[in-house]
Amino acid sequence: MSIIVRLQSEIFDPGTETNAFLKANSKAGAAVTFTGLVRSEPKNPITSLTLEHYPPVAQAQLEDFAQKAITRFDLLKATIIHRYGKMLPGEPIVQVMTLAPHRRAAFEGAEFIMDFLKTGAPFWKKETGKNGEVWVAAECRDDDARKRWE
Amino acid sequence: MSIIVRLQSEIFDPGTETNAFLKANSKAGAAVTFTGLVRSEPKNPITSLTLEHYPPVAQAQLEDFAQKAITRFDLLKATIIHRYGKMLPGEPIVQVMTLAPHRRAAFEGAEFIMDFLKTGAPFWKKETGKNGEVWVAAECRDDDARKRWE
Amino acid sequence: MKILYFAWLRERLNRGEETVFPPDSVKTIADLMDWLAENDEAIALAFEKRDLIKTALDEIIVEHDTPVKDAKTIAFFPPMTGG
Amino acid sequence: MKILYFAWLRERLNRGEETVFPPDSVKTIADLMDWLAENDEAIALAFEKRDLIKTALDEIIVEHDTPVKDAKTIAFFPPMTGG
Repeated sequence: MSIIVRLQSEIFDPGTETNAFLKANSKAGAAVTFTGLVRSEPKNPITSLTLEHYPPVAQAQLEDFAQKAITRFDLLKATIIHRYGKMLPGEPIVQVMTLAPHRRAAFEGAEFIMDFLKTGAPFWKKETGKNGEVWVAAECRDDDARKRWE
Repeated sequence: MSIIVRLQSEIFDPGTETNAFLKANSKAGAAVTFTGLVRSEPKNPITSLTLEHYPPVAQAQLEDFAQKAITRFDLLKATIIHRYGKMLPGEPIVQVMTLAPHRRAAFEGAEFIMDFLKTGAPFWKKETGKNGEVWVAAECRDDDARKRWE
Repeated sequence: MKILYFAWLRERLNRGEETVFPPDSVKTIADLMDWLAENDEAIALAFEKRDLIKTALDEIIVEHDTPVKDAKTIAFFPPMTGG
Repeated sequence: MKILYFAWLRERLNRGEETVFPPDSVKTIADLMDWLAENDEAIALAFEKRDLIKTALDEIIVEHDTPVKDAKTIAFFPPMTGG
């Protein structure tokens, strides 16, 4: 199976996931791992981030993005791990991994998946900080990022 | 210290390196790990790959590329691990890691470093296979990849 | 027909799920939104900026002009902010 | 002046390092390559396609037109194939 999509509330270990993904494939020359982390900037610190999601649609959309990336960039495999529920600053939210014969495909495949995932899969972020709970607004630059693949 | 460049003959563990790199930085929202692997394709299998290098110049060039990436893409940090000597199919050759507030910078920083590293740092690959030992020829597409950042 | 609400829509409406029985005049998702808004002031307010409301019909993300005939579940949610 | 050879240059010439004493007429790396080639058939052959030979002067990668005055170490090597 060349695609794995996992939605989970539990924290995951980025390095362990990377090593599991890299397991022997002699045609592979390039692997890219993208890890998205809960950010808490000094000028706007947060105490936690909560992700709500729509499970069946999130799963289907991520599988679709992974499949499109594999076809378009000729990847050997792709894995997406996405958390939901409550998480703390510094913790991983998402990890996207791609494996390809050459580096350009691995980089592009991972970026493609991330660009679609940001605005195309039903997840919603809520930050908890000194101003209480705030739903994170969608960003135009994320729509633009997605459009560059059209 | 925001830049680490390590040249070593010993094998390294990609996941352990990723986790060490990800160690708490609350401004970080995005981390990219690129791992280059020894490829052995069925139609042209190799038994080993040997990398020769020019140590002081390789170290200086990689530090320069990492510094340029940090400045250009506003990265929080960058690490490059590059092996030399003999390695086997499936083993990691190189790992480039970048950390940034947002994903685009982390992706671009890692690609930038890899594109420069391929043709701009004094390493030379020799493949050992059924045809004996063959020095790997430089590829035009690697020069092109480097030029796109100019 | 089951209606799902997510994120700030769910919070504002104080419910994540409800079952409704729209009249035959409701042909599309846009019609359904109009009809829901007519009958509930909180929904009317939440749906004010229509292009900020995304929808899924039977677990497929679709546009507002999609027919709702035979649909089992319609979900309403704000723009997605994954990753 | 110390000369270093890497990769297939080193293998073909059967040495990774040598010390040479070029005459004053050798002003640039290109001159040095001409002079080395004059005195060694293997080098002449290895240096035949000049643009395939890269060089470093005192551990800095430079072009062939760089002056060699006061240089301690000149390295010759094929196009790099890292990563």
